[in-house]
Amino acid sequence: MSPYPEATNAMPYLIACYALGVLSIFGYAVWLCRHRIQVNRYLAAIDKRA
Amino acid sequence: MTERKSKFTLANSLTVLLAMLLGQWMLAWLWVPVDEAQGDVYRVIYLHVPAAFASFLSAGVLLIGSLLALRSKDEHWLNLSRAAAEVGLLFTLLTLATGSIWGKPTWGVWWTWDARLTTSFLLALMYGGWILLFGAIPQGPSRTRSCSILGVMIAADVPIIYKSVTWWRTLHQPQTILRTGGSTMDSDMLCVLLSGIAIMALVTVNMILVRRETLRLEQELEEKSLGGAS
Amino acid sequence: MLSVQKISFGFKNQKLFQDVSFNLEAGQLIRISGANGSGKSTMLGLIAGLITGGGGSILFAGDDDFRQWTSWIAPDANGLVPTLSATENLNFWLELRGVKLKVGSLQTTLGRWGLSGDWIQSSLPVAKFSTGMKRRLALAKLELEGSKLWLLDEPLFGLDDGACKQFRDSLDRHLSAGGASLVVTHDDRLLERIRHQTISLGGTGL
Amino acid sequence: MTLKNTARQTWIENVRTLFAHSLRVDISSKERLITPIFFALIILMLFSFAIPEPDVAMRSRMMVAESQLAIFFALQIAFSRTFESERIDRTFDHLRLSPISSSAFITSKILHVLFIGGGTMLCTGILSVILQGQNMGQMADPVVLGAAFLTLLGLTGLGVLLASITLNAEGHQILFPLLYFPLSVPVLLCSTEGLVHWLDTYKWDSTMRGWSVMLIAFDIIYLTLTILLGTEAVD
Repeated sequence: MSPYPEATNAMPYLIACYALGVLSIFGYAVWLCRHRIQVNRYLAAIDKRA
Repeated sequence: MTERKSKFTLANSLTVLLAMLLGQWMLAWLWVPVDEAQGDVYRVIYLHVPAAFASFLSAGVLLIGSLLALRSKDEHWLNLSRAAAEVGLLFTLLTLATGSIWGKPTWGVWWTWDARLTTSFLLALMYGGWILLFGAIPQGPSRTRSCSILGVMIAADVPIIYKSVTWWRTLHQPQTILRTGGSTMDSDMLCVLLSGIAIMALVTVNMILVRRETLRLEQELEEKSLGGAS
Repeated sequence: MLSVQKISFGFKNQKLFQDVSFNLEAGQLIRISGANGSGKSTMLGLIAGLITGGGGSILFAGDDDFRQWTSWIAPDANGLVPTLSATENLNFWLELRGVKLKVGSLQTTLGRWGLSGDWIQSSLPVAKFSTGMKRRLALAKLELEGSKLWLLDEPLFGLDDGACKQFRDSLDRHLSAGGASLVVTHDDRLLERIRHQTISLGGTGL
Repeated sequence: MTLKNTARQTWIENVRTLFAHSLRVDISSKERLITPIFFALIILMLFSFAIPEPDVAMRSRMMVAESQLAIFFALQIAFSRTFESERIDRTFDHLRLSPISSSAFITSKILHVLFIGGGTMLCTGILSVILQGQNMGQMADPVVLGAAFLTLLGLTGLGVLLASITLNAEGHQILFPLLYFPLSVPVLLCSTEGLVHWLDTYKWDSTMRGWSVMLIAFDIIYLTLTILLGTEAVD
């Protein structure tokens, strides 16, 4: 399994990986927080009405 | 009234942890020396291995949640399992994606039945299956029981899969050149990698807890709105 | 034999019944009445243990498994395997309860319940039975099991007058032999002449 | 009509009655017995049409792969229908109210599926040998039979447990295979690799020992899990 010639200029793959990493982890975190705030807002609305 | 104060710090700590994660990645890119065999591409290690570790960690949390739910027959533990399955799925898919993208330059092919990739692939299927089962059974004691049992089965199956797949792979392919966490890595590479795994673990657990909490709030919301509506 | 204290049950928001208590002793018959959907079957299911999650406590006398001396009739189903014959079905359920029958007593009981004839009893698959015949088979099974406590949910479902009278005699014999029974029925014909208490749930109960 | 405390069946009697009953149900409705076998044979036919006569080196691998696949899918059908008879006419509720122990019920289900699985495996094995033009001796080889039985044991443990879990899930026909495939990969892997290695070399060497140990470990884990968790699921 000798390393392939194009291993040296593999920068695009590396960037792709990390971009994917940032997108998924941070994206999920952002969605999670926004979702939590939204649910809290609904709860507050219902509490006010009850 | 849900005590709003403590929730906020949980979410806050998530942002702190994510900042640390970013810092760790900066280190991985700039400070750590280039690997002589693979050149720059090996730096994916600092994302691929922690993500894989996170997916196995979520399987552990899923096991804990399932066992507690089975023993105490209390539905709230199911939220923990549900959160663990979701976060686990996210990290397993991430591991798969980075693994195959990394495979392209090093092995010249998008997918090989490498032991770790196959295990992650199966783990992703199992997480997906678990979430589907969670959705397929209406809320109630039978759902808690069934999902917890499946949770235990998945957690029991992970080591078996890993063992058999690694055994199968080593028979057909000499140990791949990825020196992941092996002692052959020089010290600063290793310490960055280990710190990366530690931070990723914290991020995972934090995400699971926040996700569990949103699930609990959603349940509360449903009960209250239903209660109010009738 | 059975004591029920303050049981209550309700789905997410609407309450079906609240704090119902009663005791059931040997020789006693209690009827649960009420309009459709007032929770009669749910209460029986709760007492039998099929439904969990309600409030209150349900105590069965004796420390052994109460299922050994309790029999149950479902409102709309009889737990019969369609492809097997009447005797095969009965033998299975009786064997499960460890009931050893004298030779021929199965055939005579089936005969009394209008399922006589060798062909009907041991070769005709139950799928070809009418609902009335299936119900009579279930009631014959109830009699053969000889349990002390009968939990009956709409036992008359699908029965004609003759069979109703037959069932009433069987229930009478059961009570006089020291058995007890909890019956859910909205049909008053059944219990006219048998001394019984009534628990009415919401709706237009007695 | 004397009212007495009905004697309680011992655990073994429970299992025997339930097992005999489920067999009788299957024999009475021929269809349930025939479908898995019929399905396995179709797959074998398909394979032999689709793939031309493999050369000698590939032959043993092909034969194992074909029969493994056929048995795997046929068992999957048998598993997802294990609790079918309980669904008709609320038999399950009636069972819950009769004095039987749930572990006896689960054990009888396992025995029942083992019986059907064994039958399917036998037919598939014989036909795949004929189709492959191998000599019959290969089938009677103790190692092959042993591996087949161990695989069957592992898959049955897993299948019955999954069937009990998805008992009241909607669309369980689709959900079941989805959960079943990833979890059963280790068994398939071990048995296929082991069998192929054996058919190639006929030597009981370290790799064979490794595979069989793995297979046995999987069987033990999943059978205990099934008995343990199965009773939980049935309650």
